[in-house]
Amino acid sequence: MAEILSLKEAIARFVKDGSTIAMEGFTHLIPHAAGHEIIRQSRRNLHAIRMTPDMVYDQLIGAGCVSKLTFSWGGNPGVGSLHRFRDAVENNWPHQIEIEEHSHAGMAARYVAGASGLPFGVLRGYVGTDLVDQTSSIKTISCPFTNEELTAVPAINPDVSIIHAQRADREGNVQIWGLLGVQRESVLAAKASIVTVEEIVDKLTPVSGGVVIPSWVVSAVCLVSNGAHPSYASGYSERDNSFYKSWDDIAKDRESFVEWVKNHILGTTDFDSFSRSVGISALV
Amino acid sequence: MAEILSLKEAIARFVKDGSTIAMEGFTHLIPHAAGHEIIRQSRRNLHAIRMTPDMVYDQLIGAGCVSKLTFSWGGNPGVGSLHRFRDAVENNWPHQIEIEEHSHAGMAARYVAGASGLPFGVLRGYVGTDLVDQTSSIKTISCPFTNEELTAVPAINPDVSIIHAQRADREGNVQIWGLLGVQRESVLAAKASIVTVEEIVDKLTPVSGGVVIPSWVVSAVCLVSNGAHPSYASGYSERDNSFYKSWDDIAKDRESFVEWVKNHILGTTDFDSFSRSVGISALV
Amino acid sequence: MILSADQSAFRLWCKPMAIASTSASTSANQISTDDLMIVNAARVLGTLAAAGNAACFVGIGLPSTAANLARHLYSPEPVLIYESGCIGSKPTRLPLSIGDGELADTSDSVVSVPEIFSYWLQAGRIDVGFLGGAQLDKFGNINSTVIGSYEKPKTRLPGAGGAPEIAATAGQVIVIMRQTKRAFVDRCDFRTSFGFGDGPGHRERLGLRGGGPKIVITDLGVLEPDPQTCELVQTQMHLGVTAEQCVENTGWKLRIAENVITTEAVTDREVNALRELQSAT
Amino acid sequence: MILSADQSAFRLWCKPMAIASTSASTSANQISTDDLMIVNAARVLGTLAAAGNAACFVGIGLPSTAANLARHLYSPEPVLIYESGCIGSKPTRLPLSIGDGELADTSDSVVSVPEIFSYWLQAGRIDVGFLGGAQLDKFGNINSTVIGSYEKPKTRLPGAGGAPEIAATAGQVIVIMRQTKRAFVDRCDFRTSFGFGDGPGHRERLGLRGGGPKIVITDLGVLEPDPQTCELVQTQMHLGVTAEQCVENTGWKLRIAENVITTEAVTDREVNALRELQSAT
Repeated sequence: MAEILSLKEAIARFVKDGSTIAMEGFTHLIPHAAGHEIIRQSRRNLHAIRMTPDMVYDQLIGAGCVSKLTFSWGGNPGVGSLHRFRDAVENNWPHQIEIEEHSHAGMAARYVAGASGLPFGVLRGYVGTDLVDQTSSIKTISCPFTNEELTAVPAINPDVSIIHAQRADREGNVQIWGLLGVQRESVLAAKASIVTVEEIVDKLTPVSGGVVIPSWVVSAVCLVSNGAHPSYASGYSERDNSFYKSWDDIAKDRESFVEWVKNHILGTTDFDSFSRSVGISALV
Repeated sequence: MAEILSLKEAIARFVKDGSTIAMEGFTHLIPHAAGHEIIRQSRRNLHAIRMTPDMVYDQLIGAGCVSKLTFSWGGNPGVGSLHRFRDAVENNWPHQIEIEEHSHAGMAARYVAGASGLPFGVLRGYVGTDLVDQTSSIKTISCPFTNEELTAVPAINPDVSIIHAQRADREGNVQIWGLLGVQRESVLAAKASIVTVEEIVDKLTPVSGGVVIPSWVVSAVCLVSNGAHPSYASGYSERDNSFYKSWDDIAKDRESFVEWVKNHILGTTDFDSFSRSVGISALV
Repeated sequence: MILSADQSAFRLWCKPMAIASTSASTSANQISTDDLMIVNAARVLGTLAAAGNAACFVGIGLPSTAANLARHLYSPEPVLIYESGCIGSKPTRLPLSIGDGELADTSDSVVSVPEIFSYWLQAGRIDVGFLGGAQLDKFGNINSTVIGSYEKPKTRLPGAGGAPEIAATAGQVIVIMRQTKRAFVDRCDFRTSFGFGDGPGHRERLGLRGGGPKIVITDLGVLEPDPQTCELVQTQMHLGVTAEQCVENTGWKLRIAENVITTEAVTDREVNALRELQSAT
Repeated sequence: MILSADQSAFRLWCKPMAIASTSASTSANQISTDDLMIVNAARVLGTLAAAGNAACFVGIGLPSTAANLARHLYSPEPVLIYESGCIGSKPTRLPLSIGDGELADTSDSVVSVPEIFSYWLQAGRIDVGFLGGAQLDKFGNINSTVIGSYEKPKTRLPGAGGAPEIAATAGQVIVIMRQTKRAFVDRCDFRTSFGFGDGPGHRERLGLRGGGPKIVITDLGVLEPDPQTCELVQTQMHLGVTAEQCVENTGWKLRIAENVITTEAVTDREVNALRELQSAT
């Protein structure tokens, strides 16, 4: 059964130096607040997994929390480059990071295998691309019925997966709707999981397109209103596109990035205090 | 795009002698009306696939439409034996049928592979059971990363899949809710598909737990109110448990079965006429 | 070596549920053997739920009734999972089929059949699986496929359904079957669901992840596998049942546990909850 | 052999859309090159939709704008599919991100990301995929991973995303990119998405199921693969663009098709629909 914890307590308990973590959310429901808390607690040597390491992982990488990144697309969507990610890969700043690179289809198959208790997933993928030569976790496999050659990728089973969702009840059952991405799979594939939510309610009423992740497959539920910002939570907030644009300027330069992290993350105590510090309202 | 057709027309056009067909529905939404129409049109030598060949396939088998059955559980749920199925397997009546036997987990993996455009699915299954020796479509496969041995099963890609759903719009988009079983996978795995529906509406309004199967992956939509009877359609009808019980008596005996098919299926023109003939109201 | 009292998992499990025999009513003692099996199964589930391990994969019939009875009797409740895709069902009446609308309407989550088998059962999230069948052998293997040969069966049974993967993967398997010479056989005609196979170490050699059959609940009592030999041994008998009766109704040379116990009498609370559930249906 | 006019798929496709040049307004001729690319892409989609083949896997940016413009201009409409899980999206404004709430809210169906890639893309249900990148080579291969070496890149780009499997599987791929010497290269530094590989027969040898890049829409015109050599050839130039300009802005020895055509002028209807869409955003 999930425990209802503060985000500080949940990160302290489940994310350790050297942990393999996955933080998912596909444009929608990105767990930014949780990312900040990991930086605040100065975790190091994380193997960070995420299909789209956008702003949330740019912050973790730039802050020096990450020693290995597994991903399939690293950019600031609709804006441009991910400067901290690029600086790490191109110039080893703040230190060298190892990368394990896949396609979206491959990452999705890896999470599904992880959630299904299988050691690998099968797909038609990567054929003819140069990714095959750079990534040891892509192999061929033959169909035992047709002898056709397909691609195998290993399951992802993070130590802890972290997602943001709309709400939970007091028993820790999590309700999530809108674009679901690969979040449910990332939670089901993980050894432990943390879910930040907009709201904790007495009773979850059905929502069209909504699914419930039962409490007994979740480790911790943390109330963090607007905790996906500048991403959004359908039914609660809108995407803060201008924040994504402004990130480009903040992250472009090492000094301005370091200053920003110092002032707004290390210098704040939690997400509310972060929000006041950067001047966003708790609810958009 | 799906065409809106009469069930008679849809079966005539898509189900041929020798076709491989799948009719799915897991207790809920079983396409009984479509099964009757196949008997009415005297299709022969069908390879009939279904996880739970309950009453609907008992009728097809007894009526001599089926030369091969692929399945995982053949009984009358909550009642007992499937007498026509047993008579075919035990006594070759009305003729011999070939069987290809799996477990539910294996059949589900086969449909998923079929829907995904993969030639096979992988699961932890069948290990240590005698099914492995009787069914050539169960093989072992090694994980290319861990060398662990797992089980592979070939994809199912029927010539035509037939399901029943709650409703469709006039463009043939199908909306289905409640227990979804393996229906969506069976449609997506098939070369052609027929969906009978309770109702055709101008606009599909969202329903909690509902999904839409878009028109462009469906071949034909047929309006057949109560067409799952004695199974049910959540929101439209209740399961007719007494009909399932009475089937035991009808099917137990060859003569009473033949008589029943003659009177109520071959002797009727469509599902409405069948319903009047057996004395069930169009809507429960 | 015969299973000793201390080795009986069931006895350990049932400790928290132990009740003074004085609280047993006469009416409770007159319940049917089906109901007795249901109450016993519910007790096991209650104990498992108390230990935090009762994500329970349920089939229709006695298992479903037992699981729902446990939900009404014990807190924390077991989590009911049906292969039709229902997770965390809380039906107010007993479902009549595995796809009863009541199950879907009262579930935390309804998922597809492929997902139930991949993300939930195969992934190892199921603590308890209930199984039954036409034949059970001394190593807990179950036959629900054919009596006689596969090619020319004397009786064609329904087949595997979800059973092989439940038997392989669930944390533990509870078998519920009537104990008769015909059903409790030395070796199954067909191995549909793997118990302990040919004996000690066989599950491990095959790499099966679940714990296998831990308890067999019958109309005569309870059997449990001897930890050394994996052979099913009678460890409990219902009130009035004799060891001779158990041996007579078992197709292999059944051993009776050294300190075989008598089933705790059914309590008023249990029988009333069961009657309430049955009358609501 | 240079691609002849008859071999130009684009010209055949565009026939139903051909309009008398007199209907072109002056304002339409003053639209930006981005808008010109969008209108050309929308025309292709309109023709494909008319032929019943326009389940279209769309990325954000020009492709999304083009696909939405085609939805407003043509009937039947293309079906828009976004990798975030939206099937049959009908946004009233242009989405700002691939996970824009507007896309989910206006979709026929929203599915998980694993499902989009398995049941929809991999299964071969996508007729048209749109791709872009940092480099395109003469055989239609695309690089969106690194400039320079992989180990020590000069520029680290975002990476693959959904592109490799779109390139492999979609019925046909439409590339939208600005035509420059730096971007249109003889050989990509990194092959992220497979076009025709090293030339004729390479896709077939690898068993790729999709048709590969059929058309490249640029700010200067349109390139199409020569059916014999698979090499991209300039088959269309926008009004005022010269062959020399195309050659100069291409990093390989570009060939101009024998009967290279001039892009049909943008119509008032097209430009108005585009402006409306853009102003609603």
